[in-house]
Amino acid sequence: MNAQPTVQEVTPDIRKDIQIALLHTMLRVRKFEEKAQELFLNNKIPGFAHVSIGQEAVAAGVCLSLSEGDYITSTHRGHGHCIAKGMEFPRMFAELMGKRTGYCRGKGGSMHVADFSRGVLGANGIVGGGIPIATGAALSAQIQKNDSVVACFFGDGAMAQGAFHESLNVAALWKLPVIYVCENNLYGEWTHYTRQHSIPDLSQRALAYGIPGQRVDGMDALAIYRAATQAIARARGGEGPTLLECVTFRYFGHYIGDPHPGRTDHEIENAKLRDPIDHLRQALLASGALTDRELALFELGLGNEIADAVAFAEQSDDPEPESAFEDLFV
Amino acid sequence: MNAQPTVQEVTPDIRKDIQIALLHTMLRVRKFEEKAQELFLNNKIPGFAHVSIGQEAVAAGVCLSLSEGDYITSTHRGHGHCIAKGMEFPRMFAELMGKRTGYCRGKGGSMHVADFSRGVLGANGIVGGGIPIATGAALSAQIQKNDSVVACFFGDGAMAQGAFHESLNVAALWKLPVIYVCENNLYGEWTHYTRQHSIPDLSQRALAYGIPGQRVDGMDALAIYRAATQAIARARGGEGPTLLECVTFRYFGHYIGDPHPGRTDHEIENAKLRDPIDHLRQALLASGALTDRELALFELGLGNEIADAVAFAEQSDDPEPESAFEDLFV
Amino acid sequence: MKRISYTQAVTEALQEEMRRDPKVVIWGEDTAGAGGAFHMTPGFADEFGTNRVRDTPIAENIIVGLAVGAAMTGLRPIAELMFADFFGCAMDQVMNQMAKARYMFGGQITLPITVRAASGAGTRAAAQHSQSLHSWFMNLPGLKVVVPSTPADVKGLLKSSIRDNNPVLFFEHKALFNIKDQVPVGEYSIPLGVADVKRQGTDVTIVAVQQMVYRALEAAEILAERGISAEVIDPRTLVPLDRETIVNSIKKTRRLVVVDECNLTSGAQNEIIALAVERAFDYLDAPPRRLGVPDVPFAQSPVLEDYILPKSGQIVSAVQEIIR
Amino acid sequence: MKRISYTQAVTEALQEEMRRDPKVVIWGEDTAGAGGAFHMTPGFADEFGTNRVRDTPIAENIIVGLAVGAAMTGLRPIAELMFADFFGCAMDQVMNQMAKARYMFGGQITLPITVRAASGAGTRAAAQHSQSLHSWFMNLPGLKVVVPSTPADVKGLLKSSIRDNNPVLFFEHKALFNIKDQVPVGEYSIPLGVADVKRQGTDVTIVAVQQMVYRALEAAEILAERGISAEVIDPRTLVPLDRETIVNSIKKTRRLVVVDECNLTSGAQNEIIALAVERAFDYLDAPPRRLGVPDVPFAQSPVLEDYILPKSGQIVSAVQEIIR
Ligand SMILES: Cc1ncc(C[n+]2csc(CCOP(=O)(O)OP(=O)(O)O)c2C)c(N)n1
Ligand SMILES: Cc1ncc(C[n+]2csc(CCOP(=O)(O)OP(=O)(O)O)c2C)c(N)n1
Ligand SMILES: [Mg+2]
Ligand SMILES: [Mg+2]
Repeated sequence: MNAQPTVQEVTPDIRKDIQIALLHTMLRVRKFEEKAQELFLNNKIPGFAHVSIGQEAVAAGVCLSLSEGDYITSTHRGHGHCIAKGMEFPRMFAELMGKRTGYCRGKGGSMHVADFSRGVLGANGIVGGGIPIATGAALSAQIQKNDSVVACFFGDGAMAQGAFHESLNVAALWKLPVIYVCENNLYGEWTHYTRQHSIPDLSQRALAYGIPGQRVDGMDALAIYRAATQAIARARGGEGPTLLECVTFRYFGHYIGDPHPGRTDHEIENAKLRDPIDHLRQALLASGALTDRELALFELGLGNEIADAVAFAEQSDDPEPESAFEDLFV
Repeated sequence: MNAQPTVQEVTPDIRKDIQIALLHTMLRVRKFEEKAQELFLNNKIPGFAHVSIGQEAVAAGVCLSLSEGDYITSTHRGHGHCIAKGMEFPRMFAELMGKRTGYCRGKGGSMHVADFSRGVLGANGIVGGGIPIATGAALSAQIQKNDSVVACFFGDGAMAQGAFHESLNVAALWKLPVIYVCENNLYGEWTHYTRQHSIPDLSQRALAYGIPGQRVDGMDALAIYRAATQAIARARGGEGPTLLECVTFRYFGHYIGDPHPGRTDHEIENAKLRDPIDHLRQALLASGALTDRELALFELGLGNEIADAVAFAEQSDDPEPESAFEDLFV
Repeated sequence: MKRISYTQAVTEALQEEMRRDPKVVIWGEDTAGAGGAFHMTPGFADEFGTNRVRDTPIAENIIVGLAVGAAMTGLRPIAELMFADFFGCAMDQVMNQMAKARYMFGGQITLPITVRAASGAGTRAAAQHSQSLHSWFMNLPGLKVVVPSTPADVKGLLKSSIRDNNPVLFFEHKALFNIKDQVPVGEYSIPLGVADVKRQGTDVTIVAVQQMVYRALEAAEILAERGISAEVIDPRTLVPLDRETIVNSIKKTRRLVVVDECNLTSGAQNEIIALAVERAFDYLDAPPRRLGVPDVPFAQSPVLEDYILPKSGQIVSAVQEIIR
Repeated sequence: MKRISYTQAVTEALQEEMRRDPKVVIWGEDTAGAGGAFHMTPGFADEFGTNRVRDTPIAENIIVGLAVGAAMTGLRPIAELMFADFFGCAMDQVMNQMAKARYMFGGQITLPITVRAASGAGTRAAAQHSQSLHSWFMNLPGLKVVVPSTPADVKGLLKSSIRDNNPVLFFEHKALFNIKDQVPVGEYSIPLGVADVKRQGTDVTIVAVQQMVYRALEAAEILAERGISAEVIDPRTLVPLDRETIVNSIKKTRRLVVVDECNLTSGAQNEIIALAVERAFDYLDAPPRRLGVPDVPFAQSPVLEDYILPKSGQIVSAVQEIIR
């Protein structure tokens, strides 16, 4: 990865309003997760939670390429995907806190948040667990001929799971409308991906299935948007799946509170020089597509929205204990 | 596959005695399985059994490339591998018949025959089930630095299992001394492999792991011997695994008695024109490396050996019922 | 009524439901082209098209995973696993996804999935093709578990399973495939959760599942000759379990024998025993007895397989020991 | 004696056995570089080298499969699965290979394998990180199943598990990780198959496992204040199960309560109930009672998780209901 900061030009092939939406989406994700970290460290969020700070370009770039009737499956590090696909802060925070007003009525928490009304088929606590499900949703779209596409998110670590292989083979064989998005943040827990995989370029795994594979700069929302848009068009056109490897970085530890001691400061600082938000912001400001004032207003609104959402979540009640017996069988 | 019969030259790069051993081994497998078919159809063999008639070149070519301290894992269609690795007819037949003198004391049968004293780590009734085990045996050889290599047999169908992917990734990552031998007999049960896999050349799956992959004529024992010898040397030399795809054909149905209605006579007859035994026999006879008389004597001996082995097995007792309680825990 | 086999009953149920509801789809290894490894979906691909009837690669985790994703997005899938033993390869999708998804997500979705698999012993298929795993799945909240013993039950229960909006594991017992019996003509279904009293009796309650129902009925015949009247109850579904019918029978007969093909330790048998002591302890005139497969795998040798499968004679003995 | 934590006990046992026997090897996700996801193998890679201590990719089926192949060829592997829930991903190698290989192959080999995994609830980790699966594995012949509750038991039993020539599943309970207690100094081990009477009593036998042992002991305190003397038995290993100790206790106290974190239907609790009615029916003065997790998955909400985990108050009530 190139650590040199460069000011990006506004990319002419992507509409200005979309570029702004990408920036806004990344900011929404970042601010949500910064708040989630704080709440977790203040013991307001029980259980486990993992943030994707640093990786926002992938969620934004892919989800903004999708249409409303499209689906995603997510992972244990899924807040970004959920928010980028349109899920709302109040019920997100409430779910993380295990409140009854949460998307899953407090049953799921961070690792199992979902909103089927927005096509979010669930975060997943099992590494690789969502890949077969995404593939099934794509099969369903093909059978029902309803034009939906599925974006399946997973980490570099998940690519070692048998579920990855079984899914890609079937999706490629049947030309299912799905795109497989590997968020390669270089580590699975604390182990570098090159010590988990026998090849350094994970997008090459596409060769095993006869589908396109592409390595994308995962810190560049525009590059991801471009690659995803193309892959989704291909999927929707009946040409089958694509594997995108988005090379990115998580600034914090594996889970909230984890220091991830195995990484050097240099490694982290280098990555931050390429911060996806900073870069797109600079480019949009420099080109005049966005003014400082517009941005400040957006951030102000965002801050208020977050504060309101946290207040909503904090004021929400815990679930009724007896609701433990609900929602299993219909 | 090319269906034109051609008389092969004796290949100068493979020693004559080895070529003869390859022929003998293939004949041993063929005759064993022809007898097994007969016994099964006469209700002398309970349960399921699958024969590999037509595929003998793979077992012979690979196993004769191995040394005594090497290991194999096998499949539900494993008689050939077992015999080529040195297992003996009497206890093989006895095991197929469920007799107490069988290799597994009647507990395993055809799908679970094994002989650990000869490095045969078991047939396997689970498609793909042996692949992780072979990989573990290779890890063990690496850890113990004992110079052993493992040959892992599996069918085309098994390559869709997650276990295949998980195994090859680890073996390639750690450069384990194992060779993965796909016997592509074109069908998994009754479904053509091109309707189970998204790419037509399965050896290309090696690309996903950064290891050599080679498609070999699975009807040509010499070609297999050559490829396997090279792959085994590579593995033993610490350079890691190789994937060999041996394209072959099973003349009979999926299991003994199955007519496999989905294949055409033409397809079967075409494959038989390339019979691995016929071809090597003709080449060896034509070149004078083997005489008709030598061959006749070998076949006579083989016939007697089979007859004796069947007699041994038939005369053997069933296991004591109480032995059902033995062999679980040490 | 007409006489059909256990497997024909499967075929009829699948076919009728696929005709009734275009959302019903089916896939598995050799389901389409070959009409199923056990010939239970013959001609389905022709009738319903290869969009709704598919051959999958040999990869059980994706076979179930496809069903989870498809059910979340509007289909009513039937996934075929061939042998129940292959649940081993599919277990993550079964235990961590299919069984839990509705609950984890706070009830946002329904998962109308039927997973079919052949279970049970008696075919000399050895350790990896003979297991009965229903005890596990009873201990995995979120799944219904169906274990039919007769062609009529197969048909009626399979139709209900497919129509059910929850994930259902439907176990077809290999040793019963060729059993033939009367099945009602025309549309009918049997609700999940209703046991069937396969024989009425007053002296002892025998609860038996699938193949063991037949052995229990044989035992009941022998016992009748000896003046003992056995009631044979086939729960038909283990989740939900018809606890009322079983408890009422025990209260009436005051004695219980449970026979099943699960291995004995922590087997499904125990659930019936626990039920009896929980709800009918004071009625019991003798200790409830459990029969099952001793704690070893199945061997291929017929002698060994037969030795460990419960037999009618053992059921008779067990009953006689508690009716002295 | 010295005071160490539950996880330190794991570390010491692993370390001592790796020092003792060069055939002992260990691998799992983050086992080497990071010293284990739960910090139980710190510095192992340095001390024993990355030949014997390895980080694997995230692929549980191969983690177990490697152990099967390695054990067949002379090693004594320890495989780490992190969370017990991930057995779902490894199940084929567990159920169809590891548990059955010695038997299928007629006893030709031994399989000295230990598979370690963290199980149990109480950490707000929700449905996919809280399961207790021991009922399943008790119903899978060929595996030993170890469920330690104290640091001393952890250390002694883990050493025996590693030395055992059979496959052992060793469950470490997440909610007990930070518990500290006295552990003998120097070499010692505890044989598999010997229950521990954690508290002596005369009026009721409470059989409890892992986290529930502590709740049972709390209950016993409360009961003592009310004049009821409870005996608390910790089986420590479920396969083999020390049936004698349990049965003798029941014969003495004439009453039984079983408490475990398995879901109730077909849970491990039932095995103890079945044992009681099988071997001590005539001694029972009251129906044995089982407590466990109701048949739902775990939710993340602390309120919901706590609501379904058995509590000491419920144990007290159960005892009092059968000692009226
Ligand atoms: C089946 C399974 N195995 C292991 C884990 C434990 N675990 C949680 S996250 C994680 C690392 C995943 O790495 P990656 O896929 O790269 O995602 P990232 O955390 O980097 O976003 C592991 C091993 C799990 N949750 N599920
Ligand atoms: C896990 C698993 N799934 C399915 C089966 C059923 N089955 C037995 S053999 C077979 C076909 C295997 O095909 P392939 O790997 O090509 O081997 P071949 O039979 O052609 O030698 C299938 C599906 C099985 N035994 N195990
Ligand atoms: Mg990662
Ligand atoms: Mg094949």
